[in-house]
Amino acid sequence: MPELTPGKFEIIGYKKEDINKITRPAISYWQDAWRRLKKNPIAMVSIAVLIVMVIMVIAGPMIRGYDYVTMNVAQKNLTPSSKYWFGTDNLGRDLFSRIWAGARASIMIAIVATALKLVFGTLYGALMAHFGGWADEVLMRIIEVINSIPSLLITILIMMVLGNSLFSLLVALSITAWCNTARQVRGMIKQLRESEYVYAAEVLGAKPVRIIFKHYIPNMLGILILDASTAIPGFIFTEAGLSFLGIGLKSPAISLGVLISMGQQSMDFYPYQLFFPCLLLCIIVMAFNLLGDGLRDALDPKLRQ
Amino acid sequence: MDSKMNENKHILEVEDLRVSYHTYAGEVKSVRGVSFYLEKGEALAIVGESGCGKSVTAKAIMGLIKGPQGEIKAGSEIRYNGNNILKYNKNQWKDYKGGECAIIFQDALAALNPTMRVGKQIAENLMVHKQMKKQEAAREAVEMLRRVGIPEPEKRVEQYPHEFSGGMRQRVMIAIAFACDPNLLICDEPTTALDVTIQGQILDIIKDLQEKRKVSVIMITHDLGVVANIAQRIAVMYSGMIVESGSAKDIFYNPRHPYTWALIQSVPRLDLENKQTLMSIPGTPPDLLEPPVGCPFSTRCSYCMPVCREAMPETTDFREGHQAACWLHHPMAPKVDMPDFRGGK
Amino acid sequence: SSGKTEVATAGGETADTSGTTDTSDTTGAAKGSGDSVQELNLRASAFGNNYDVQDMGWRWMMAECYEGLLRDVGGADGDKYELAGAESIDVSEDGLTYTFHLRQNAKWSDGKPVTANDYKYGWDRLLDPSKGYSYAAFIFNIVGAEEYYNKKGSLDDVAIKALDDYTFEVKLKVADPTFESKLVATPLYPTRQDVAEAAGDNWGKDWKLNIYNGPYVLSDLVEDNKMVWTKNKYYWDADNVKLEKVNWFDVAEDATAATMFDNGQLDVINGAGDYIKKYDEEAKAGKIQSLATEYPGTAMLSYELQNGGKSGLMKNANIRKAISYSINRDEMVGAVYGRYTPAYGLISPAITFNEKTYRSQAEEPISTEYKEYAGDKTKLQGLFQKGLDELGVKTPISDVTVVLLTYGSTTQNQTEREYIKQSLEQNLGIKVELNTVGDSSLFTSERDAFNFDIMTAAWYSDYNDPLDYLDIFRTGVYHSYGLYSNTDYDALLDSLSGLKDNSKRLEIYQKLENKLLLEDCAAAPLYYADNHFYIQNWVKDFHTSSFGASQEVYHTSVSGK
Amino acid sequence: MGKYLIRRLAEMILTLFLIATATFFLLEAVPGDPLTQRAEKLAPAVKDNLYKRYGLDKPMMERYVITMKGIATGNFGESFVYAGQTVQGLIHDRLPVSARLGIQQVLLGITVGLLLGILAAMKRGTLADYLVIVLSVLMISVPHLIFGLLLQKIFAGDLKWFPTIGWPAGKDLWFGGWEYTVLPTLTGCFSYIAAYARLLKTSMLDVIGQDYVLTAESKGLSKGAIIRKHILRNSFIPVITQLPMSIAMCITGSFFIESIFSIPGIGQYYVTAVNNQDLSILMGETVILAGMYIVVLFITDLLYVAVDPRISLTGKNS
Amino acid sequence: MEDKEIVLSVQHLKKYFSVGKGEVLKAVNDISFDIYKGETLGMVGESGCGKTTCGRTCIGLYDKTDGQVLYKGKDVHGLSGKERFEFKRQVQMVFQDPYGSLDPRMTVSDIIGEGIDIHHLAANKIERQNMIYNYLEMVGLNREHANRFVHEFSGGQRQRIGIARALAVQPEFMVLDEPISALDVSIQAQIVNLLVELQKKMGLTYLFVAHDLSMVKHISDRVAVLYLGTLVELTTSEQLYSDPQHPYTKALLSAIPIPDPEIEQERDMSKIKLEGEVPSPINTKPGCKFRGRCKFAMPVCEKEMPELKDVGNHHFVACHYCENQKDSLNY
Ligand SMILES: Nc1ncnc2c1ncn2[C@@H]1O[C@H](COP(=O)(O)OP(=O)(O)OP(=O)(O)O)[C@@H](O)[C@H]1O
Ligand SMILES: Nc1ncnc2c1ncn2[C@@H]1O[C@H](COP(=O)(O)OP(=O)(O)OP(=O)(O)O)[C@@H](O)[C@H]1O
Ligand SMILES: [Mg+2]
Ligand SMILES: [Mg+2]
Repeated sequence: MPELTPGKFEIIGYKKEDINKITRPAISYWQDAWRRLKKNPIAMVSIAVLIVMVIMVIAGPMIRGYDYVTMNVAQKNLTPSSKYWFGTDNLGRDLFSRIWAGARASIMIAIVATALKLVFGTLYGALMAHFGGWADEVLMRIIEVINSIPSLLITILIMMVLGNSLFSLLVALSITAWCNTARQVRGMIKQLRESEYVYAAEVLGAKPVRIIFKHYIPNMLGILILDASTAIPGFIFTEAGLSFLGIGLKSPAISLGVLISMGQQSMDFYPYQLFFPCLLLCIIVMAFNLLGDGLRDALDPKLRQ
Repeated sequence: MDSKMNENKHILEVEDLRVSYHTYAGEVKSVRGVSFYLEKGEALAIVGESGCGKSVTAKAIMGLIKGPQGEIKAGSEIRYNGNNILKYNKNQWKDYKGGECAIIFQDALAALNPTMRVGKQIAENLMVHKQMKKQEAAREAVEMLRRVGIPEPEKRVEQYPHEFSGGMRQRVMIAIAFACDPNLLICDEPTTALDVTIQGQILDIIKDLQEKRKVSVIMITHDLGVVANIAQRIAVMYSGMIVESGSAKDIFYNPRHPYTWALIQSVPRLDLENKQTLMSIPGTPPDLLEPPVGCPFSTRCSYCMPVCREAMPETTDFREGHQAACWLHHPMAPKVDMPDFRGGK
Repeated sequence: SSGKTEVATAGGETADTSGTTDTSDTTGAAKGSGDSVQELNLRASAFGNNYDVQDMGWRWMMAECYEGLLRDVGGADGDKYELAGAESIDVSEDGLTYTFHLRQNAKWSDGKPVTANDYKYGWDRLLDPSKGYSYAAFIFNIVGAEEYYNKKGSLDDVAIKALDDYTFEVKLKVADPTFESKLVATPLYPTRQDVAEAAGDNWGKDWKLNIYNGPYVLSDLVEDNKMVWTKNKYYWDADNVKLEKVNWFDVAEDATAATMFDNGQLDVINGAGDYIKKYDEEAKAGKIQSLATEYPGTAMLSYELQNGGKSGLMKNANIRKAISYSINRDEMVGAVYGRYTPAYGLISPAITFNEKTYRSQAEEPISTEYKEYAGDKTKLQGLFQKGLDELGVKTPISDVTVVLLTYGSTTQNQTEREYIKQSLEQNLGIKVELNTVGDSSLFTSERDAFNFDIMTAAWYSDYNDPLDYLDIFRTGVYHSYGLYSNTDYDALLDSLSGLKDNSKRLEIYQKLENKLLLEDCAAAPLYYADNHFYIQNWVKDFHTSSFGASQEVYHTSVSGK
Repeated sequence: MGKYLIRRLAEMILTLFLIATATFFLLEAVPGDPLTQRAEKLAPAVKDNLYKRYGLDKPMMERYVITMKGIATGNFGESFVYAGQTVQGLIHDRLPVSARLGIQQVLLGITVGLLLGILAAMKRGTLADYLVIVLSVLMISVPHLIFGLLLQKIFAGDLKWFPTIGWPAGKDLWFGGWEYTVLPTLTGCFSYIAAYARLLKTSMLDVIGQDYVLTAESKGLSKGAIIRKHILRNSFIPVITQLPMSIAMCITGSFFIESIFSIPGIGQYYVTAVNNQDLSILMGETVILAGMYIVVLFITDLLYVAVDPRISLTGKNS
Repeated sequence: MEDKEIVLSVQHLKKYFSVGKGEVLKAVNDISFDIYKGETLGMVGESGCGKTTCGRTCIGLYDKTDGQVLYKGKDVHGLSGKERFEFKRQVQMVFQDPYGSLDPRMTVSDIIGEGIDIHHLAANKIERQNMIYNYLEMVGLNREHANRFVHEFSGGQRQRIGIARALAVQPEFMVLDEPISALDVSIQAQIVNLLVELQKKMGLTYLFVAHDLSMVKHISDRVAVLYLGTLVELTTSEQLYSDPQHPYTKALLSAIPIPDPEIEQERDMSKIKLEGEVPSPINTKPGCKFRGRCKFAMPVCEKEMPELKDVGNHHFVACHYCENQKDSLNY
């Protein structure tokens, strides 16, 4: 309790400048989301893990000084040791280097496929939402058809048509995945189109292009980021699955999927050859998934203060 | 207020209620030391701006503040018939919620389970508190709907909330609330989302049931018209605190807090002249994340004094339970009267 | 049999032959205990889908459920032939007329006798031009056969005759010492005319339409799951067939098979990869029996000889040779497969010639020359450079890229191609581009589109004579791997026709093999196939043969399980 | 309602037609044809015969028309590769096997998944929640094949609790021989458990924040009653949305499960057929699977209506 | 009043929405009125009666179903590209929801600047900046607010940003779609005062939509009362409150609670209590829309939709009962 003096009891009223003052610091949507993300320890751990992963997939294959393709048959199937941290495979290649090289390919494939999916899905979804009516119906039907054909068939056939290459792998991976994005974008735009700020822009005379770039896209980014964060682990996982069917990457290129499927075939004898790539796959998938969960919370408008 | 003395008169006493929400942005001090009481059979209105903590207070009384985000600070007391409900055990809570005390929310559509038949939502309450059998409860539900004036209740119990209009939904909420003859009813802005014509109907039903069943009501609203219609006593809240409380007449005709003054004045009246400048409260309420040190209203108060910025004013008692927390009532303060214009200048 | 579990069987349509022991129809494991259960559990990694003997659809099944004139029986010194459907065989002096006296007590599984007509029908069918059996060439040497097949003659002129019910006679154009070895092959098995004709277009497709004349009857088959043989009670030698039932489980994963074998749910397992090491040790400890045999197959690298491949370089023998010698076969079989024998010749050690294994009589053509180059990068690169110079190609070696066509997705497939790629890259300093396709039909398309320089290939021979290996390189034979064509080679092959003198034949065989591998380097042999069977101790008399059933259970029995 | 059904049926048929068309042309685009392998060793004349027999000598558009006509009459033709096999036989022999496997997987997966989801949602932020998260990610990221082999090794190999391979048939086809189905079902259900646990958790957390849950609480209902009567049903909408995906997932996943446990279902056959470009079988299987998917989609719509009265089949819904 | 210039003339405007299965929702069903330059026309009615739809159709945001909207004599729905662009500058709108009407990903200066950019009203960046500051101050906000994001603002502040955005293109006519109904009482007055002040300063014309009759009366020169897509009464605000004609208007006025306990308690007895709920606007029956809740309903109300008629003194009412009463009074 401060000391009460008569001087403190003079009516001064409010100050005009003060009344509209905002005490909190200026903060943008993204800063706010980031701030909330930062408060989420699991998401932060995931980010840290992913950063380590990124560093490792770049540097990992070099750390031990072993080339991940050159074979050294004399050193085959060695158990983990101080020389070969994760052991060697059946051609005597350092598993530690190979795993990071595999993760590199896996992550890169996943990221590119995600980008493809996002770009195509967004365009497609935007077209559906924009044209509506008849065109929407037709485009929606196409999605339905693609969704009803088992994706495995599409994937294998695409790999057959385009040949077994990285490019066709990417196409095959993203071709069934974009539907979801397209649907989401369509729903989102349909919802945004009815939002008052878009009406406001229209009332101001804004052209469609402006509305798309100034309003639709920034407001969809959250959803797209979320979509990406769940799609990436999905792709890593799907690519791994394709490797089991022998339609993954072409050797000598390796991905985690290739490593796991090769490890599986010797799991009775050299379980570590399966264990390490599996572990890494789990960690990566888990990190992305948990980051996705964190992002969902951080980007959730309901939690905004 | 001596709680023992008022034991039989006061059905509810809230003392130094403090509630915080823990969010990513920090601790939101939603309610910051609220004290009031409610007499048996009385209707108390809590008025105040959006976000001042009215609903949180109501939820606290209803026992709906949940961790891990929500926290009722230690030292808070909510006494129902003299018992501190915050110390209730599971069974006591069960009897209290719905049986002794009921609540009606603002948005009836959101407050009704969209996937459960209306009749069942009412019957559910009856089955918990009156140990009724299913069929018995179902019959009673029809009666409840009839009582709140829903035509063809036999058919209506079989319908889902979305098949009801806004007014009818709110009536269903009232039916649920009254199903087990509570002694205390909390209405959290029950009519804000409704049209004036429907609002009248709802208020009438509440008043009617209140009188017939001698229920004590806490009516939360920011519509002074509704307050004038229904309340015997009023508590004015601002920024998580009660700044003034007293009988309806005290508050409307003899308000003592500058915020109450401003509130009453800013409501346009039908008897005013066209396009007059309305009295308004400038600025916006303080951020409950970082509430100001002194009087929370000081930033917008035309009677603000330096002391207001430094310390929280103490509560001054006027006659018959009329209280206000404002430095203007300090002996050292200059004498200020409530401006005599209403709703405009 | 209430309360018993019925497992993936199609029901009792074929129960007539198997009604007695078929009470417990359980796949998972032979739960039976005690000596009396004469039931064997074996693994198959896939079931065939062709039940037509003339098409040689599914040799390991047919060799046990059907019977031809002769039976191939494996042994320590290679395979021998036993009389089976034939009681005796008369060969005319000139070696042209073969008269088979058939066993009079041989019966089909419906109880009817096996007659000479059944053989005649089967052989005629094989030659029927409208059927287009690819193994028809087996008997082109019969008078009138090739003409009939090529629609230049009629069936009446074909010298295949049923003299009476139990005498079957054929006449050859020229004497052929390999003819007898072909008789064990299923295309020359009998076929019952009435049954085949009743089945019409579905003959060979629906196993339920078949009847059998072998020791066992195929009594149930569920694709991707299980096949059951039961003893054929009409079989002439049924007294010596001890097993009542043979279960074949379709087990895709080696790991699963190993689990089942370790559990006693499988009686025999064909070891692969690291399992060989594991089971060899167990066998040494006496816990199980082991049976390792050669198998008549040779894996090799083929070159695109038609156009010289994508690089155009495969036309040159020195380049081909450099490639061939860059691969350390010893290391490769060890690292990649953990089994097999390094191959420096074409003809597998499983092939017998003149009652002895061919390989014991003929040195492997490239074994000596290979040693000169082995591991010597300068020499190998010199050889390659020599080839480049001969072709007049100016590209430096390090800029040369060759395409290796492979298929398959198992670890073994992958390591194999990586091993080859790296061997070539390390030893020759060239670049190897992999053209990997997922399955064999795509492989065929890629091959026929000549989208390769080198490809992996293998030949598994159809009858027990070196000729079967050497014949595939004859000009115009579709099987010519890489489309090898050499008139001298063809002429040498032709000189074998009618040649009965075994020592001369041996000489020519050696010449052919040398020419092919040493002079022309038309292919680079990698390894000879083999089999590593591991057998539970309670299984007796389990055999293996190269041209009959690889898992020969004719006389097998179970005791002490 | 009748009108609605007719419209749905028409839509389904149209979709199936489009699917069949897409499949046909996709397969056409693949180099080679289903007979390449079989015809490889044949003489040209015989080869022609073979091609003629399967109608592969005709131009593409004609074959397309023939194929479509066949589908319309329910006749997909015989397999190109497995001569004599037909789609009808496939439906008869293999579909029930896969169906049982799929149904068991989905039921078990969804049940356990939902239980875990409820646990995670109710205990949000606790160890149990994190355990469920970790477990579900683990279940998703370890391939089926590895799970299957491990289960097989441990429970069939070492412990001998269950048979290693096999699947009930005959009278046990649908109800019986449970011991055979345990391991395959377990192998397959993991991914469902993971997917549904996560899904239900998210949607329950959504529902828990709703006002009507507060209303229920204010009625004095017990926690269990609130979950059962108010939260669950309202959380089911996203779960239902996932159902058709599960059917799609079922097919890919079952390939490995069927091959590990020697189960004669359609999954194995499907992959083989794709690799063989076995047009008729593929067409049949695809149309069947897509049909199933569409039917499940339809059932899903019915379920929506059953779960959420706000949604109506015929009218526009929110 | 005839001498006043008509800014916006709405003639028999209809706006139907199809809501699936061939059902139509007649949100605006044959409405006619004029708005004069410099005036404020208030529009009241219960939630869902078509106020927003009417406002949006008037400025061409929605296509009309039938009828005509003339802005300065030109058909709003038939403007050419250039005319339309200019129209969009002259006519602006302030939205009901201060939370939903501002793009959450934009800063205040971008929001206010959007109109300036679209219509190229600023020569350069500095001028644009100054204009934005200018408008911010005009609506009572500070310059410092320019770089903030909307979620940091309270409802009243947001609504002021919304007004500044509309003002930024220097419009002549503004549709205010319930600009205050989402706000607190204490803040409502701020906005209303601001709007009145701006109107005086800039000579704006308003169509002020609200459901709060007391506020509407306060700000409007004339008031139009809507019921279920139809206009039931239109007159000056004084007249409406002193002499309401339509039974619905009467009920509406009496239902407004007065913030004075004594008056309110007294009034409680005499209030006109409307029975029943507002019927659904989907597939409405012919005749007067209000008849179901009207105690004066007559047989004719079942059959004919009453037309909006002048009962004297530019007081328009659409009611058979009032018509008859006047008739009997006149004769
Ligand atoms: N679940 C919650 N999490 C975080 N903060 C909350 C939560 N509930 C309420 N608050 C905060 O507590 C303060 C008081 O909220 P409350 O709902 O009591 O306001 P109110 O007076 O009822 O307003 P209104 O008139 O808008 O209903 C607000 O600042 C609000 O943001
Ligand atoms: N885009 C639309 N599609 C279908 N129906 C609509 C649409 N917009 C409005 N409506 C319907 O038209 C009617 C009039 O709606 P409108 O928004 O104009 O009412 P309002 O008077 O502004 O109500 P409020 O006071 O709630 O804002 C309502 O029944 C509404 O449901
Ligand atoms: Mg509230
Ligand atoms: Mg509106």
